[in-house]
Amino acid sequence: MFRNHPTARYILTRGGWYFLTFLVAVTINFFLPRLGPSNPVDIILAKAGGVSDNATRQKEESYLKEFGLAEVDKSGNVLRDAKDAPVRTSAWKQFGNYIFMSLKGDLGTSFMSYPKKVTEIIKTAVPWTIALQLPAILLAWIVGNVLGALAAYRRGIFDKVFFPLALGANSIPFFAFGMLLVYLLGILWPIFPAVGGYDGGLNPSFSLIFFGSVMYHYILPFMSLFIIFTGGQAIGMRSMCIYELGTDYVKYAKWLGISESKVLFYMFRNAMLPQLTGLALSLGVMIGGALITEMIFSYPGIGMAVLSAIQNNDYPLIQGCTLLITVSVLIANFTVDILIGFLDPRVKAGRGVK
Amino acid sequence: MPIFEVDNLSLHYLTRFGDKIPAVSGVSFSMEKGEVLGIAGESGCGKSTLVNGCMGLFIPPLNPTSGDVRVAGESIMGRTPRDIRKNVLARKVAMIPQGAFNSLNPTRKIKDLAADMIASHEQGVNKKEIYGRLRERFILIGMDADSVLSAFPIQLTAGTRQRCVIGISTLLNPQVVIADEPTSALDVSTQKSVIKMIFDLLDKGIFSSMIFITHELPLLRHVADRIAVMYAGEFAELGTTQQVIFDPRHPYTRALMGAMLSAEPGQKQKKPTAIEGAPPNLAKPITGCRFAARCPEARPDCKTTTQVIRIVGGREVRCAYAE
Amino acid sequence: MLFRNVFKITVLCVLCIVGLGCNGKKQQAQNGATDFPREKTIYLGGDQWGEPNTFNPLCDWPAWPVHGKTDLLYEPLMVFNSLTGDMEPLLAHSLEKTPDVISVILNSRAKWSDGVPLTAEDVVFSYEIGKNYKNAPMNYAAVVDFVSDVTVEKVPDPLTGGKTQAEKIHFVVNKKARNNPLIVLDQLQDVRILPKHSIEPMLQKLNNDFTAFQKEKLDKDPVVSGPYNLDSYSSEKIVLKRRDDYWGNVALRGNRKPAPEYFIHPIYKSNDHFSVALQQGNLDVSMTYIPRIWMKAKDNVGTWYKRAPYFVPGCMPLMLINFTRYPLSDKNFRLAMASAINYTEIKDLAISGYTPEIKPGLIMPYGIEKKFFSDEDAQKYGAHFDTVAAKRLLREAGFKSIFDKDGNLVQMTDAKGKKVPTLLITSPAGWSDWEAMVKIAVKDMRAVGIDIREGFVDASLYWQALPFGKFDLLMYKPLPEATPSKPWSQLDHIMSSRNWKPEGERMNENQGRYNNPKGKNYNRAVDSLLLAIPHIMDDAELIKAYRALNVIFMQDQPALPLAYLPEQFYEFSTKHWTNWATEDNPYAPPQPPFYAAGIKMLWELKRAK
Amino acid sequence: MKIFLNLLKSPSFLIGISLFFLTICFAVFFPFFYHIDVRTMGVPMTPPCREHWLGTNHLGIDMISLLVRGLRSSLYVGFLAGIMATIVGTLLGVYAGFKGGWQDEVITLITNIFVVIPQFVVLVLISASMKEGRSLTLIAIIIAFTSWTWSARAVRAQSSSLKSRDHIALARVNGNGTLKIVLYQILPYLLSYVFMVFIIQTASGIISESCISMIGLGPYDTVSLGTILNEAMRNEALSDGAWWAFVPATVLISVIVFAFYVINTSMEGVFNPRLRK
Repeated sequence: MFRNHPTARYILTRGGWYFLTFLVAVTINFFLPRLGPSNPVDIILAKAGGVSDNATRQKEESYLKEFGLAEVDKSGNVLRDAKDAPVRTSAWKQFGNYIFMSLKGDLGTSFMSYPKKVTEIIKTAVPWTIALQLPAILLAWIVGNVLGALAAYRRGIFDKVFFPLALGANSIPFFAFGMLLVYLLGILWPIFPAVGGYDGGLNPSFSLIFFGSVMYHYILPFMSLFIIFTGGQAIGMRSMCIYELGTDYVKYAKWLGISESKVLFYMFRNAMLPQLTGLALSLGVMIGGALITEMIFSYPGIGMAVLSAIQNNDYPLIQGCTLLITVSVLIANFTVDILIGFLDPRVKAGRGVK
Repeated sequence: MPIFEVDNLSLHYLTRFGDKIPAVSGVSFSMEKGEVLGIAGESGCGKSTLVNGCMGLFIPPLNPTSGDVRVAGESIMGRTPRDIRKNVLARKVAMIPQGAFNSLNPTRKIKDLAADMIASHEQGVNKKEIYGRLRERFILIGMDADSVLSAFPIQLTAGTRQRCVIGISTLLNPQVVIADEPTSALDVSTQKSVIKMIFDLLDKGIFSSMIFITHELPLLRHVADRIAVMYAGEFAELGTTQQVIFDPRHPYTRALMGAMLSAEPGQKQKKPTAIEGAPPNLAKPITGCRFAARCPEARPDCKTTTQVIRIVGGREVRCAYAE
Repeated sequence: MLFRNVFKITVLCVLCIVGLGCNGKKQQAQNGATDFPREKTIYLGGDQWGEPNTFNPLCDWPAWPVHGKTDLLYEPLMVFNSLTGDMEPLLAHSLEKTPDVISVILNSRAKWSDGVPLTAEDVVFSYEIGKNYKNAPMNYAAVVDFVSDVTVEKVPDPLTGGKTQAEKIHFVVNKKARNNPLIVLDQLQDVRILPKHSIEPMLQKLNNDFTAFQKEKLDKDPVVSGPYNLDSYSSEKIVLKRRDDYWGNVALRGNRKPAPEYFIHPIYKSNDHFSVALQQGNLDVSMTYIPRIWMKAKDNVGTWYKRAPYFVPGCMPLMLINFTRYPLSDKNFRLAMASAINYTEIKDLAISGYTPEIKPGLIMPYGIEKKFFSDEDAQKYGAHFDTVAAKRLLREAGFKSIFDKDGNLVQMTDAKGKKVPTLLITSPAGWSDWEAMVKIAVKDMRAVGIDIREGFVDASLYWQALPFGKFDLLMYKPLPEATPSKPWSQLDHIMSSRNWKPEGERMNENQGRYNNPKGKNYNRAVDSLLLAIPHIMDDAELIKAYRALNVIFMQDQPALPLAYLPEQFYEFSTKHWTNWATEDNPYAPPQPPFYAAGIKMLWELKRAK
Repeated sequence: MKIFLNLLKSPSFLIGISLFFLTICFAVFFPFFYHIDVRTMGVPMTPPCREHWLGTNHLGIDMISLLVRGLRSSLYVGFLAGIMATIVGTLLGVYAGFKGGWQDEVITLITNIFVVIPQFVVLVLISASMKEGRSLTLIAIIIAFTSWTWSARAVRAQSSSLKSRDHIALARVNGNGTLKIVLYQILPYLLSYVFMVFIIQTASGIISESCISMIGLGPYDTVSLGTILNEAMRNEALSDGAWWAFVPATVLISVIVFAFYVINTSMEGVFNPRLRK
């Protein structure tokens, strides 16, 4: 099939492959949180506290039903076993429902902020996270690559100074760097706000003032991510380029007396391609780090949603967020794959084969 | 007046730890118009280094120690890298590297690579006329220009790639072309056609003389007018093809001939089995004959007395006892 | 050259971001225009974590300010003053209590935000939600067990000197169920009165499916009776706006409005963000535990007392002990634990010395409980920090401890020479002060040879361990709020074996399974006292009863009280608002300015110069 | 052998290795002349002074003592994770790369899948589900589980390129068994490479540990650099300006990781001649 449309076939095969990965991810996503011993309803009830016992029993049943954690008979009452404990729904059955619902775009109801829908929570959180991370990652990627390439090509003093710096930046954990920034620029010498995504006295709106305030609060978190990402990217690019510089085609280009800038460009372009893949792959790690940064700066976004959800075994929310992250990373990888396919003639040619 | 002269050229590498490793020492030869000089020797004997030296291309850590290189009488030594790049490379001395598989930028179309090359030697040439020139040259050298030029290397066969390399390298009609194992990594039939092509170009006068480098002495039999046998950075023997192939005087050349005849083709990377031991480590200072350690006919004093070039039977030999 | 340009552009972008940021700062500095002018806004923190989920008072844990401990939107009949111990009027006044009936008179001027008068109908409706619907939130559902009937009669209104009629409401104590008038008093401030005329129709529209109704968020200007109403909310903050037509301004507050027009609760991610905000003046009141408060004095952050202990004791964090597990069932062992712990260190290190020394027993020698506390009992029966005594007790009980050469406990064996299993202390996540208490307690107990360790800190584990008694020891804070029923409710919560169940079955109180009724050494006195106290009206009798109970507690040590903590932390910043209630100016109790008698403060606050 | 001498000649390698040993010495030898005690509590958040060179934390526990303990456990986690990830990765990678065929297909598929699934997600999910008894070792295992794929990919690429080399072809012709070839022909060539992979894995292991500790999923009932940071964060070291509670830990983590990276790059420089200047 598609024998005469190599491109289409390429895209299809990649797509299929990513779908497989997606399924695996979803499965992990569902079962891992359930390895733990915990039962959310008990937690909810314990937190609700209270002095009336039959009220507690009523609640237990209604929540078990609500979250589909217990078997229900025809008349809609929770089944109870000999010891009068409710009969729990099997994990597989829950998994089935979960898949079915998520395909319908319903990620369920959060246990902890019942009756709020997970999708609701994520919807409000995601824009912040994207606004924080996308620029940081992309800009850092470009800046890092260019600097790395220069370091590799120029060598000499620039390299000697720049490379250790990049390496150093790369060795500081995201959040630790964030903490330092908060302490130095937010508290010790408070020129930037230490917490929050915008001024407390504002409501989100499209006013200039709000935008300004957002930007003002944006600097520290952005920098804390940007600088470290840049370091990491630069290092990768540097060694990539050094490798490219050693290749035959660069030698030949030099023998041909092709101008330096041209050779530099060759090297840069070819080193860029693996870097692109590298970016897509390391996205998962980056996002992870960035989420913790959100926590440090008390910055709105899914970072905190995930973390508090974990604290409270809020399965639906955990899964919602992790699923979101996974999917976005998968999509990123997929796009990069396709992109590479068009940018790199080697892959393009390889397409027809296998 | 010789078109290309190398005068007692010595080169060394500067290691990152600051010590010099002599790679080529005291090499001299000169070439007339239309002449083909073959240089043979096992891998690591300094051929490739010599090549860079001949082009005045000193990329660190390679540095000139002494000597001079002249193209049509004018020296190319001691020039700025930029000058070398613009006026020597590909114009006076061009290079046809080995392993055509990788020497073309995989993400650049043939024509673009060539265009880049021309553009970086000549000011104010527009793409259109460049492509024009390319087409006619490629047709001239007998290639299906249109399909090849607008292809990526990966889409071409090894043979075609090597032809492209040759085509590009000779675009600016250089005086001297250095072909470093131009046919390695090619199957026998392709080898023949590629060699043929190179000589066509020579006959067409697109370039006027050629240095042909290989480690297969026998291969030179058909291509070279004169042959230099290189060992451990020195010329061991330099004479006409007749002399070197059929009547070698230097023990190394003899051994090499023996080895090559016994060695089956295809096993290129293999060292001459007939010769015991390995070439000396150039990083350490060497006294006496560099081949002495492996020489079947070594005399006691070979290890101590440094060998100089002698004229024996009408060719240069670096051996005190050759006659 | 292509990528050079790209590079330039990128660098520009980065610079832009920084530039814009600083510019944004300037803008705000120049035209300090905000949606909520700082001088009209009070910022309060620490009572709402995570995402605001719903503002439906009939949900189990709606967001601030609708959840159980706020009187800004929906108001209770009366509020408790933790300082004086009185019930103060809010929607109702003139409280009368007998062991059988509690009655109040409804304030005839009370109105809903939509102008409809707030009548006894609403009260009856609110009190009978538990009876009429399944799965009502606890404070409504619990009514059933304590109030058998709510009756209304018209009486002359004392406020108008009898010129007009007012509705007197009688809450008949439910003799068949818990038969406990004290809790009925609590419910006067626990049960927020809801607008029948707006909620009942909604319920009917959903044909009385209560669970469906609980999905309604009620966040679009709900019908309320309180001084504020919901303005807007997001995952970063909740904003309330003052209701200038609040009935209480005239009826209760001498025709004044609350000082702040806006009431904002920012939602930060962790404790320290609140204290940063507080010390930077972005927050006016915080309900969070802020260690080393004295370091913040310079940033004009204040507390009830100017100097140590800074706060008024209000509740008692303690360790529940699981009586169904050996060796915790051994009395001497428990007493040894009690006297092994260095309470002073806990006070000074874990809670920054925020309350006075703790005294033995479950009754605090402070506030309303003071009169029930007897120092001589405490001296006589109470366990104090005394390692020698602790070691002796252990020895007498036949426990032996083996230490390694550098004094670390290896293990402990009992009288039969069997190894005593290592005990674990379960504690909830995210409360650094509690974790510190546990650390110290563990250190001390190990020092006297008790093999005990901190359990893994995790909220979900904690909340499951608690009701089912799946723990050795467990950090717990019984009923922190100041209520009329204290200290009875506290004692009852720890000691009552009213519905004692074995480990693994749910218990809502006495989760340590103390005093098993079917056990051989069941102490009948405990339960009978607990049953009697709510009905004793004579103070002398009451004191006797309480002392007796407290003595039993000290002798049996069913739990290990570790320290006193404030009822609710209440730190304020005088940067933007002044005249907070403090020791020197105690016009309101040390309660947050949105809860119970603390709400008075809103009318007294002054803008800082 | 000579190559290792070159290593010793390369300055960056020396810097890296000395930094590394410096930290090690801090963990191992510092206790000999500084009284390490993570039990006694004193005045909370004391600034650095004579008896507490780096002050105390929120419980008045000596910071240096905590740092020494923390460094030890962090290194332990890092190395354990690194070793496990490298061994598993290398074995699978070499096997797949050399054996080829369907085994290769399968292993590659698995690794690719796990490389694409965000590491952070798996990390969080696992550590969140492992409630009780979350020891240092368990943390290390979790980290290894999420990171072995990287080494597997890298090694596979290398070994499959080696496969075509003559001497291995020769060994094959001589009819040596796969295992024998892998052990005697392939691994030696990969050794330097594998070692570099190991270094990187260890470094990232240390960082991962601090990350999960930071979000409160770290090891329990023990001190690690990550937990120190977490505690500092949760006990308001920042707002109190108690820099000593978190800066030293940050520095320590960064220094170790930096050291590892430097060592790695210098080795690259020596083992991979192309990178040589």
